[in-house]
Amino acid sequence: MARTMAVNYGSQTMAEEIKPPVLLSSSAQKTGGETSAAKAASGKAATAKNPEGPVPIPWAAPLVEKYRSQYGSGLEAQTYLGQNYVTVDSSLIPNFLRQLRDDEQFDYCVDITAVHYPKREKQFEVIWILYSFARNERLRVKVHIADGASLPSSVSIWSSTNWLEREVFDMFGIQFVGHPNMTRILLPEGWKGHPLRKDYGILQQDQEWVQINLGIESGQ
Amino acid sequence: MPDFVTSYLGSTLTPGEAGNQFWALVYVFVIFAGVSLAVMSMNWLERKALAHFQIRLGPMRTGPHGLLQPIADAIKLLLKEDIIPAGADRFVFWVAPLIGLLAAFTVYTVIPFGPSQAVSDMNIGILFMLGVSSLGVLGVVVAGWASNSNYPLIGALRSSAQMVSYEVAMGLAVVSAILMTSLNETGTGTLSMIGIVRAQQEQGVWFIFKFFPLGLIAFIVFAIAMVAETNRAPFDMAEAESELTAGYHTEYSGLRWSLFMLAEYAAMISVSSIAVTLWLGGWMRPFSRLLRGSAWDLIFSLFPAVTFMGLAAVAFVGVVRMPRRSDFKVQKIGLAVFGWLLGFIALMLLIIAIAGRSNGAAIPSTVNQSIGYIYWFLLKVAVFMYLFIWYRATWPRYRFDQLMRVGWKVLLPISLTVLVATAIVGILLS
Amino acid sequence: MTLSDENAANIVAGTTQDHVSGNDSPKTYLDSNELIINMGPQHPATHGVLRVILKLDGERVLGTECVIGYLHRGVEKIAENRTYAMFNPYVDRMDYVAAVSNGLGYCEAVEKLLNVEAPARAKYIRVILAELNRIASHQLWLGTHALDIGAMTPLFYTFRDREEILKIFEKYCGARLTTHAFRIGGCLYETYAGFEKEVKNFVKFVTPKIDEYEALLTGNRIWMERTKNVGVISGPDCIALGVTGPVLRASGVQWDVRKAQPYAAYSEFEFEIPVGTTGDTYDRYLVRMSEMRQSLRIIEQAVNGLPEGPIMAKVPKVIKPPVGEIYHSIESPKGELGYFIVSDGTTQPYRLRVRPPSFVNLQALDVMVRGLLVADVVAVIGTIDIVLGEVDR
Amino acid sequence: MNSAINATNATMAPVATPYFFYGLATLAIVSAFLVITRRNVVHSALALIVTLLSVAGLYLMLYAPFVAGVQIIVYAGGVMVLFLFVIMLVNIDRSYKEKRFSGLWPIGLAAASALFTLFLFAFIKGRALFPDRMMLLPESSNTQQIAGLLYGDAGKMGQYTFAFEIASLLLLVAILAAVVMTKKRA
Repeated sequence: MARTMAVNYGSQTMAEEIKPPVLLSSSAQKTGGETSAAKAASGKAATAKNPEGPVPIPWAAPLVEKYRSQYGSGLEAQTYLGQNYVTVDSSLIPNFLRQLRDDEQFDYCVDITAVHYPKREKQFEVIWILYSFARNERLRVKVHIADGASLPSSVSIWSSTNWLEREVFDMFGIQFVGHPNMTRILLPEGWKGHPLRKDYGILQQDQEWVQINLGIESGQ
Repeated sequence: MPDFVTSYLGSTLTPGEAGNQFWALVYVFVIFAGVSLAVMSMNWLERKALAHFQIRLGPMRTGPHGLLQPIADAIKLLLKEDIIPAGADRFVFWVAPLIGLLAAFTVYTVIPFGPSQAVSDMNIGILFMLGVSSLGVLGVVVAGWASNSNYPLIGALRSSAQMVSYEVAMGLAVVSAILMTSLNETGTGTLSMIGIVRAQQEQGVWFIFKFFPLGLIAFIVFAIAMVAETNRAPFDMAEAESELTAGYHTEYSGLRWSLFMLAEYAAMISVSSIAVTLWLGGWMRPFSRLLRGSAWDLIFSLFPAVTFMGLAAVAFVGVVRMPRRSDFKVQKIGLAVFGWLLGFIALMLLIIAIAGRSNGAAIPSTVNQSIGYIYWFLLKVAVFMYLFIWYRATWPRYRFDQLMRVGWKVLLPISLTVLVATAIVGILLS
Repeated sequence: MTLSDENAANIVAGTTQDHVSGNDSPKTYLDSNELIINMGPQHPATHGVLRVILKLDGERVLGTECVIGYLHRGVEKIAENRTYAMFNPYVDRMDYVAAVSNGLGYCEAVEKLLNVEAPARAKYIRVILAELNRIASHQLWLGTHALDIGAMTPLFYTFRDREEILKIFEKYCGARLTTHAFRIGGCLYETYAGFEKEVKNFVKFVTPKIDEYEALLTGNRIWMERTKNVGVISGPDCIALGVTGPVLRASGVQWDVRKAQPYAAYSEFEFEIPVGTTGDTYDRYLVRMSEMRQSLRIIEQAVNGLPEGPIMAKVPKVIKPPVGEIYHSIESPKGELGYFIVSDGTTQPYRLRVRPPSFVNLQALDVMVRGLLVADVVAVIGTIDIVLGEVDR
Repeated sequence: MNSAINATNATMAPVATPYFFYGLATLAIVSAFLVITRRNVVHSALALIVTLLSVAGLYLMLYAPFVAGVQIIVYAGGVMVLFLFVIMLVNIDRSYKEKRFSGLWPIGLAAASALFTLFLFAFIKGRALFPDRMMLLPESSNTQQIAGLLYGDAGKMGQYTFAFEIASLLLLVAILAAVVMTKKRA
């Protein structure tokens, strides 16, 4: 742990312009240009138009109506493949979640996670996956926030979110304000960077670590 | 034959009593070697028995059916690197296993394997045993402290509290047995181990059946307390491996660790001996009152020979059942030799039993009798040793507070009640 | 040793003050009775590389802090660099004692994203294997849990019987532990000749064995003393902490994904959801024991009603789900195992999130062990039934 | 029983008695000295155990095996274990830092030498009181003698029955007090 601390990756990976996640394929090229079927397919996918599939449609439900009348444009409800989700403005966050728990019986926070879209203006999409025992219904709440922005913690609403928020912080670097112990959970304390960001360079890290700690060229 | 050899063979006193220093020394050596051997075979037996409880085979590779495993283990432990942790108190760390071992072995000076088969018949035998075996806890405590590590410390604290607590219930159960020795014409009891067995002989009943069920209850209390006293499952708090990795001997390795094991098993045998002496008639053969006469004596004196024959038969069955492959040849020969050895011992025992069948004072007769005493004593102890293994295979471990609760709130009141009841019944009946 | 480690105490206090013992005033750290013990990551009873820092008053637990991540392999990051089919074997490595369940959840999630459905026969095979896996997982749990509490023998009994399940797996797909039994769209392998018979035989074989485990433990006084009223957690607490699976059910909440939101072919079978009343370690033990019996019931029904037909749905060779996202969860032996997959229309998931039941359940450890003794910590870690491969991913 | 005792007395008495006595006495003194000089409390405790055990050995040599046994059980096995128990729970490092033999040591030395002088004086003056040879040993065993003193023989009240009972009552009170005190703290 202490050894990795010595390595400073932050400067180039954080500040650099977003690169596509081509870590695997680049390694494949290095080792002799061996292109797998997957690689070829991946390349094609970029040019070919997306396959047709279902698209999210607006979701109309009493719950949605109720909160839309309260929050107005800050709330957008959609359903995709029968799964409902609500995209809300980040300013609504603690209150809306609390209302969902208290008034709508979403008493079980299944998961919190995030997705990184480096090309968007608000890079991160944070998602709460909720479940209501009484309704036997799942609901996802989404929030878009910019890099460096923080969100209020929901530990006081669902205690299950304690470690989940820590994991989101660990993997994406999103701070949750009011969390009792906002530290890394899966990665060691001295780790640099947040691995699930799309701009996180695994290979660079590996090469650097090997050079600094083992004093040889990385075989990767 | 020199006089001092033959004089003892016909004597009815222990060498210590008779002031026979040569025989006292012989006994000390025999006991030391015998206990070490018993611990080694106990090691093998425990592994094998436990394995069969748990649908495994246990050691199978080192010698036929793993018979040489204890020897291999002993060699391994002797050759292992002896690690003393950096933060340890070196002197205390060094001395701790010795304290435990010393306590465990000193106890054997008063264990009566027969009316004259002991190092010494001490006036205060049982008191001495309890006292010296209570010193064993010092070794545990000091070992845990000297390791300078948290798990051993907790293990040591646990076991010291545990051993001190269970000594109380144990002592009271013992007192109720001692009380029973005073039920004679003179009204004086005895603390001597041999005297206690003699008292059972005179009263014609093992104390476990005396004042039924008082003797039985006292015995059960003792039997539970002795498991706790030796830190064995289900009371193996001190070395609860799933909680404290190995308890007080976590930091010990190699020879020192093996000394702890030696002390533990020696203590198991010695507390079993106390139980046998106090409640199960010591060296007396079963039904010594009911089935009397020289014919019965002869039949019972054949038991040791029969036992060894049985063991030899088991070994030969093992030889026959071994696969007929060339790579099993050595094992087969080894087991056969072992079987022949057992058979030879059986034969010798048979000869002695036949030769010594007359109840005279001749040496073969005395030897025959001595073998009978030792045999029955060891057989009873062996039952306890098997029970120790059985407990370990069957029961989960008590939690520490539950263990203390059982000791103080269950066993102690029971043993006190039994003690008072024994006294009352004894007065009423005398 | 005890007190002299003020440095260590302060270090732990610093990291744990708010988290471990929010209700203790800081000055109690200097109290003479406190002992900080580090359990793991190399400890026989932490089931892998879990490290628990215990703050003790004598032997009483004042607070705990779990340090995890020793087995972190970045599964979610790997997923972003693999195609959907290539990632399939990776999920087996999370909860490696219930690999079939992991694979089932993943395949179903991707199928949902692709909007295809596995054929009936494939679904039945999946149910049979997943339930066998549930039994295997519970057996492994039982053996190790009993071992933690000091009963050595059940471990060997359960491993003997688990072996039969692994043999069936091996015959079916060639692997025993990390099976990779299913493919997106159904199953790759048809059942082998005699599969039905072997599974039926297994059901017959294992039913008395479960009684055997119970004979060893259920009525055992020491077992009851060690487990009753130990690690009690109430139903509402479980829900608030997101605890699922047998732990939730033992607290009296009758909730099982198989019933609540049936997947695979579970809606076609008859089975009950065993629930407990007090939510203690003993109840969790009983719940898991009857869950094994219910699993046998399901297996029997599934084998008897195994339909004929194809085992693979029409899935394109190159799996390229449309843009969109899906959350799908199943009832793994440990609890609700969820997959949240975001597709950007390429062959690789844009983001794949695993909702690991062990990880979330482990959070309840602190609530459950406070005020108990060190020996109970071991029992409670065992009863939560965590697999570190899944906690750390 | 009595015959056995007599046999013991007859045969065991002359075996190397003075050597054992001097050996045990030296051991007791040296270890007692170690008790007060060792910096490490656990070492002191261990030395104290050695002292107690050698004193028990001396009792044995005086044909008082019961006293020796009780000495081992109560002091070496019971009290010292509790001592060690307590010592392990407190901070040992602190005892290293603290100054030992604080201010009072001249008084202590004076008291000790006064006691020693007293013993010496008593030994020289009272030489006539101590017979040169071994006292004639009583018929019954040491255990029975103690029982006689405490509880009396054959229906008679023992010499020390009252004192003994008072002492046990005091101990009971002490135990209760200890329980009450610890309860209050918790």
